[in-house]
Order: sequence, then structure tokens, then C-alpha cells
Amino acid sequence: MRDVAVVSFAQSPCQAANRRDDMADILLPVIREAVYAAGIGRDDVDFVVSGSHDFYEGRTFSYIESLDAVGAWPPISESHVESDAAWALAEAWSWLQLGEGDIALVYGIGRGSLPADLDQVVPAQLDPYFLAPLAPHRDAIAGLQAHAAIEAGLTSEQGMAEVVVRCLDAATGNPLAQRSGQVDVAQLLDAPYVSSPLREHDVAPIGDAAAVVVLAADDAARRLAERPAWVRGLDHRMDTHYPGVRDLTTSPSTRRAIGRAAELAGFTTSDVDIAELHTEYSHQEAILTNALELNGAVVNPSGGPLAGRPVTATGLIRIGEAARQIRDGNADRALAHATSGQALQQNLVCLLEGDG
Amino acid sequence: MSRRVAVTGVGQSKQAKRREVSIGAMVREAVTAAMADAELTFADIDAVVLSKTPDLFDGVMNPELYLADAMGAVGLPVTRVFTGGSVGGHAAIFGAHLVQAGLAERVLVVAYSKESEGNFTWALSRGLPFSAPLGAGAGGHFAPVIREYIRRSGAPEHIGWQVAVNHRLNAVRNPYAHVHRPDITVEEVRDSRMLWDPIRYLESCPSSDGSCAIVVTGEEHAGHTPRPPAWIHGMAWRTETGHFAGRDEVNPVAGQQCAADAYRQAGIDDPAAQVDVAELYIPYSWYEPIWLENIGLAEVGGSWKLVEDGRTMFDGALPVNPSGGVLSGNPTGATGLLRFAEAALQVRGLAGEHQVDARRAIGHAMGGASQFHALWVVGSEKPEAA
Amino acid sequence: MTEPITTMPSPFRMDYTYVAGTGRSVFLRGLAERKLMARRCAGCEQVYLPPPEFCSRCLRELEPPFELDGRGVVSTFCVVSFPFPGQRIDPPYVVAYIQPHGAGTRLMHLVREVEPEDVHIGMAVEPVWVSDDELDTSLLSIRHFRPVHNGGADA
Amino acid sequence: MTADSLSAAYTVEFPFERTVGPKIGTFLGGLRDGRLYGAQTERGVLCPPLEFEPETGAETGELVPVADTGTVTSWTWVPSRPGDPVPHDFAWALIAIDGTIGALFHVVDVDGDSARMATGMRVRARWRAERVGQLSDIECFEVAP
Repeated sequence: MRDVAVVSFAQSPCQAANRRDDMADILLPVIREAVYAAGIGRDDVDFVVSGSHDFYEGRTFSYIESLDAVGAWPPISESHVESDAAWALAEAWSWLQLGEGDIALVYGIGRGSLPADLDQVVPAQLDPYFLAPLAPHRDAIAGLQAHAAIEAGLTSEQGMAEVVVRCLDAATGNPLAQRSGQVDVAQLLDAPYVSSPLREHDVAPIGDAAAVVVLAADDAARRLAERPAWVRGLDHRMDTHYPGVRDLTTSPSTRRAIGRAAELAGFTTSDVDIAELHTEYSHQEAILTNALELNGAVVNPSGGPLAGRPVTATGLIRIGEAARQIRDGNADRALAHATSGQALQQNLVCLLEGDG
Repeated sequence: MSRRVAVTGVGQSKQAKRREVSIGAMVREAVTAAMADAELTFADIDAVVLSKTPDLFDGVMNPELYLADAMGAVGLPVTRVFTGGSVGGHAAIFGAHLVQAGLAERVLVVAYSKESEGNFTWALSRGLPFSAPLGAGAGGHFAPVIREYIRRSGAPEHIGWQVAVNHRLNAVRNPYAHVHRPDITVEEVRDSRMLWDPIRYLESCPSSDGSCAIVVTGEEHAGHTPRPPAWIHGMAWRTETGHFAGRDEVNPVAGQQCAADAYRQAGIDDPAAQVDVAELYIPYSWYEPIWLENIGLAEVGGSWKLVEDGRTMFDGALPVNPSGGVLSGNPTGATGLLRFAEAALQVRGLAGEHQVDARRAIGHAMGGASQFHALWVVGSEKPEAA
Repeated sequence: MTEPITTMPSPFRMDYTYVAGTGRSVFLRGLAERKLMARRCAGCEQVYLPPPEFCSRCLRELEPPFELDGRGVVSTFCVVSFPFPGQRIDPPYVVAYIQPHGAGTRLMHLVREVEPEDVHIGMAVEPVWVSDDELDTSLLSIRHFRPVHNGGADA
Repeated sequence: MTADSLSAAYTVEFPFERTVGPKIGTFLGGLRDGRLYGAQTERGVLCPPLEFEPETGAETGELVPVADTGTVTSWTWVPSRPGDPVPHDFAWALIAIDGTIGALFHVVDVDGDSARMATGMRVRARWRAERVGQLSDIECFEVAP
């Protein structure tokens, strides 16, 4: 295996609704910032890969517009995933293993504000025969999961609110967060349910942002970053789809992914200092903490998705944030997690490490 | 290449206007066939790659989630690739990369489209705010490019008709093809309805339901079945921006560079002489001469003479799309992978009635406004080690 | 035994907001004033019409907008010859890539006031704008392009 | 440069008509006939009759009639929206149909009183009088007497 590291990360502010910029205009400054921070030019990039989704953008082939921010001329080696850009990063990491190039640029752009009503969009992600025709509320599957998690004793409404309080407090240190502040548990628990036992604060606020990660291999990584965040292990796995045949209180795919990632990395989650988890709902922190066997790690020091969830960039931001903690010397080992689908159906984990 | 990689399983469904099955069941048809060909079970697979055209076309968002069971993908890494019409090629190459990089031993690459369910011509006809709905339609983008090619090359108009006939006659040999017209003639194509002048109805691809799957494995597992593998000799993808000043869409540089990179890996310096058969992404008949030039199988301006001389026919020196190609079946999400899979079938000697004499074959796919290009060279011989 | 159902209706409706972006908005607002606003890249000297915010080759912010008169030549074209949903006029009609003088990019638009068989690559054309009350932030503010008869030489 | 952008609302609509194949088609035909079906698997009868067994990916077997009663295994309380099956607040729930494995996702109606919802509660299907072969032929599940 080649040693591959995050050498640069940039992100635009998470906005509830950006009504000023098109896809390329949101993305381009972020690409510039990430490329500049790595001290490279566009021509130094050997491979570009991105993640976005037409259902959020509201039109087909939307990602083509984002390519204008990459400058695909002369022609580039390029690919795209129609899901969270963390999966694009996985593709970049795989590509760098081939040894055909040393530097890959990964971007994610998600504009969750463009759909006027996510209740119209989210059911399309469900089984088209047994689920989508019922048109469940956007948070309904997560609500079933939260309810099951509470009944299984994994968390409580109080515990979920405490997660939110901690994340929003942490987000006060993150200028790019969409939501942050000092709130108290009692105040949160006064709010009505949106899909019980979920209240509005339990649901990651959807919005718009772009994120860019530059990956580099071996000597290039050492050259481009003072303290590269080495990707020591990366894996992702899929669970079955229909919620009625899943144990919603566990995340077998996360468990499996971390097992494989730890095997590659040579260290486990008990060794990580911080973890950035793609928690689209507060109750998912408990499920993920169990599946990942996290103990002692600081979870979501950036505030995490509960402080801002730009769709399809959220998972990539977790990797960028985890890497930032290493690159800034705040952590020696870190974990990043990304998810796709309803109730944590598909999960990706990434173990990162700084030079000793 | 760092590790030799082979295709050991190929499966596809019947292509048709409307398949009376669920999406999952149609995907499973191809998956089952590919797994049976490779003589593997789901437990042997390390990763799954899914190729699919825009989700809005069939209204299932992130279909990899719903299809997890149909693809046997539970517990596995699943990557949903999307790069316009070239997506099937990109998916095949990414699957091969996973094996080549040593990250997987056996990868299942799956592709499908089931667009008969939604009237997307209607749905897309209304356009976005501030856009100018000119009424150009699906071919309105490609037809002007074809006109420009004809002007540059001076090709006579019957070239397009002849390609349409060649591919449809080839399709008669392919039971999976959507369009079967054994009696088609040049006159019939010529007299068929003009759609986007210079494109006539019979020079255009259909819209089909259908699926395709392949299994890609590392060298160590390539001898797992008595059927020979298709060795990947070279593979590449390239992208260029769709609209910038001075862009040449007739002969896009990205396509040239994509092919050149794959040939370099394959040790090919004279592709026209060293490639035996090509499965190219030809949605309108004139794209046969256009792509032949773009990927270096013919001299610029001269490829139409290969058509004229019958060299690209089934019995010709360089048969193009012996499967019948996109003109005979177009499940868009799977169309690119079908080209790659058909190339593999040819060098494995498993193409059945549409088998030609082939030791080395090209699979090719393109997407967007000829912006996305993917190509692989597969061969019956194990390639030299890197 | 139960007789199977063969199809199920599954209608989708999704409401969205389209954000044109600042760069594209300059162009669209110009159209509402009968102006074709272009922008040049200082890096590669190319002129974009319509202009994005940034050059997609150089990734530099484009220079301030300036007006082009819209005269140009037919770069290539097709003749839409059959009916399908979403058409605004009856076929046959010409859809062309038009290369405006002074721009490096092409515009797709209708070419009318000429028989389709008389349209040719390289034909000089000019925009025909809609009346004041029809002007809008859309390329449809140009009704179509037509051949230039007075002094516009073919390229 | 002007700093503000034009924006406008628009709608994407698709009139999908999905072909469903024999297994889902029979399930839907059963709903039209007022009868619920499950699919046989090695582990037991699965309801709803997913086409592929979630643990192994194997094709599931023949459809067999199952009861239209079951037990709620999880639920979430939501406000009613226009177009929802019942005109007041209700629960989306997973309902383990009697004699089957897994659970069916559907609506539970308790007359808008969330206090009546509980995991483990017994429910039965409330069938529409006019049935057409869609999931909505079951209007909802209601408390079993």
C-alpha cells in the first residue's frame, strides 16, 4: 500500500440557503483555497473526483456544472459518485494506490436548500415499491430508529439533547458552522416533536456548502504538508435496505467497516483522540459509538452535522475536520465516519494518523 | 499495470422497450448471469460498483441503497458512479482499479436503466427557469456536431445509412439486443423519417430497459473457470469541460487522450492494425466514423471510407459493434458497461452468434456533450507484467 | 389464486429553487435590456458568452462585462424535423450553434426568416429581439437569429 | 459586479408507472383482494414479500397468505399533512405481521392520541372499501380489539 494523506482541506460556510452562487461559484473559491494551502497549482492535480446529487440540485447531470470550477481543460482524469463525497474520497484513495499519480483533488458540493420540501425528495431514496408510495415524512425512518434506540436503552431524549448541547457548543469554535451556541437541555426538551422522539434540534440542519480535500501519496504528501494526516485505514460497507428487516439499533456495516479499516491501519478506535461522526440525527451518535467501540475520543469537535449538514458534502467534511485536528497537532490519531441512506444504511470509516 | 486484471464473468438481461419486472429483478438477471459465468457466489465478492444514469430518470434516489439485496451487496463496499453516458465505462474501470490496487480480489460491476417507467422526455421538456427551451430535443445536441463532421470530412450521406444497417444486421445475431430488424436496407434507412436533419429515425438509438454485470478479478483467480478470461491490457478515462472557447466537439481532445493512454498501457502503437474489434458508444450512426477517428482507429477525415469499404461490417477487417451496439439497444445506464462487456466477450470467444475473430478488442463509452470518455483494451492473451 | 397487478402509478412532484448565480445573472439581466453581455478572461484572452463568474480554463475571475452586438456566424446546426413534446414552433425549424463575433463560445438558438435548406455553416446571422413587453431575463428575449442581408459577409 | 443573483421556483414532475413483476404484482393484487401476502424464505415467511432475502441476497420463495394483524415493533409520531392516509396526527410504524419474520412499514391510526401508541401494541389492517392494488389499499393499521 502507498501511504496517502490529507494534505489540505477547505470548506465554504454552511448556509441554510445560498441564493447568491451557482454550483461552480460556491465551489471555486474552496478549490482555490485548498489548492493554495497545499502549495500546488491546478496542473499538479493528477486525479479529480467528486460527489453530489441531482435530487438535491433539482436537475439531471447537475455535476457537470461543478466541473467548471475544476478547469477540465486540458482534459483531466476524473470521476464522480452520485452520493456523499466521502465515497469520492474513497475512490481517490483507491486511485492513488495504483501509482499512476501522486495528487488527487476531492470535492463535494451539496445544496440541500434547493428542494422546497424535503418530504417530496427523501421518500425517493426508499424502496420504490414497498416504501416510496407511502411517502413517509422526511424524518420518519430516523424517528423509528431513534425510538428503537431509546427502547434498547442506548440513549434517551435527555441524552439526545445533551449530544445537541455539546455539538452546538463545540460549533461556537467553528466559524463555518450553520448553527451554534449555548443552549440548555431543558430548553431543548420543551420543543415539540417533528417525528417523535426527534425534535427539530435532533435533526442535522440541512443546507448548502462545498468542501475540498487534497490527497497526496508518499513523498508528495511529505512535501505538501508539514504534518500530513495519513489515511491509515479506509473502508465502507452496506446494510440491507428495508427498515423492517434491519435491527435499527445497531450498525453492522459500520462495525464491519471499522474492523477492516483497523486491520489496515494497525490501530483501533480505542487509540483515536477525536472522532468526527456523520450523525444526521442526535440519536445516531450512540449507535455509532457502540458500533465503532469508541471510548474516550472527543466526538465531533467541529460541532458535527448537528451544526450543519450540507448534503453530499457532510461526510467529506468529517474527513477534512478529522484531518485538520491531526494537521494542527491537536490529535495523533483520528477517526472520520460518513453515512449514506436512511437510518445509517451505508457507512464509511477512515482512520487517520499524524507522524509520531 | 501493477497487477494483471481480468474479466471472468459477463451477464446481461434482454433489452426491451418495457421489461415486465421490478428494477431489482431486472438487475438480478444480469448479476446472476455474471456470477454464474464467473462461477462465484456472493460470498466471493469483495466490492460492488453500480453504474446508473441520472436518478431523476427513473425516480429512485441512490438506487444502490434499495438494490443492496438484489446486487448481493449487503456487507460489501458499494460505490455508485455517475459520469453521464460514459458511466458504465467509468464503473468498469473503477472496479478494475480496485483489483489492480490490491484492495479487492473480485469486484462485481452492475449497471441498468429502466426508463420506460417515467415519461422523462415530457418531464425534461419544460426546462429550468431562465433557460431557453428552443425545442432542440435529445438529438438536437448531436445533430449539429454530425453536420460539422460531414462538412469537414466530405463524407457522402449514405455513410450514416450504411452504419445503421450494419449495426442492425449485427444485432440479429445478439439475442439480448432490443432492436431486431433482419430485413433492414440502406433504402429503408434513407427513407425513414428525418428527425434532426441530418439524423434519420433509423440512424438513432432506441430507449431500452436493461441491465448488465461483469466480474473483474485479479490474475490469481482468472483461471477459476474453464472459460477463458478477458485480460485488461489498458484502460483510461478523461474529462473535458463542455463549453469553453475553442472547444472541438467533433474530435474532442479528451477522447483522443483517453484512447492514447489506454493504448500506451496496452503497448499498442498502431491501433488500427493491432485491434481486432471495437464496441463503441454510437447513439447515432454518424458517431461510428467520428469515434473511429477520435480514438485513432482511422485517420482524421478518412474513417468514413472504412464504412464505405465494408471494413467495419461484421465480416470486415475491423468490425464495429458486432453486438448491434447502442443503435440496437440503449439502456442508458448500462450502455457503456455493455460496450465494455461485449469487448470482453469477443476476446473470450464467448460472443455466440456475433463472435468475430478477435484477440484484442476495445470497449468504449462517452457521455455529456462528448465530455466524458472511457475506454479499455481487452485481450485473450495475458498482458506483459508491468 | 390472486391475479397479479402489473403496474403501479408512482407520480413524483418536487418543487425547487433555481439559483442562477451572480455571473449568469449579469448575462440574464442584460438580455432583459436587449444586451448580450460578455466577459473576457485576462489569463487566456478568451471571451465568454454567456459568461460565468470564472474562466473554466484558467479559473480566474473574468473581467467586467461588456456588450456584444450579437452578430455572428452559424457554426453548425440541425433541422428539427419531427414533432415532440415541449416544442414552441412547428417543425421543421433550424437549431444552430452560433458563433457571435468577438466571443470564443457559441450560443445555441433558432435561425429563422430563411428556408431551412438555405441555412449553411458559416452563414452570417444577427439576433432578432422580442418586443419591449416580451423582454425577459432569458435567451428567449432573442426571438431567433436571422441571416444578415446588409453587408454581413459570411465567415 | 452586481452581487445578487436571480432565482426562481420551478417544479419537476414525473408520471412514473412502474412495472412490478410477478412477486410484487401478486402482493399488490392481494391488497386489491383484501388479503396480505408474505414470501417464503428459509428463515420463515417474510412480510412484506421482499424479492430478495435480506441476509443472504437469495431470491425469496412463493407467496403465501398471511394474517392482517400484527404487533408494533417501533413507531414515530408525526403531524398529518395534506394527502396523508388519515386526517389527524398519526404514527409511522414497523408492524410484525403475525406468523412472519421482519416487519411491515405502514401507518397506525389512534385517532390522533399519541398516548395510545406503544411498542408491543396489537394492530390490524383497516382496509379501504375501494381497492386498486396499491399499498394504500390498507388505509392504515388500527388498534386490534
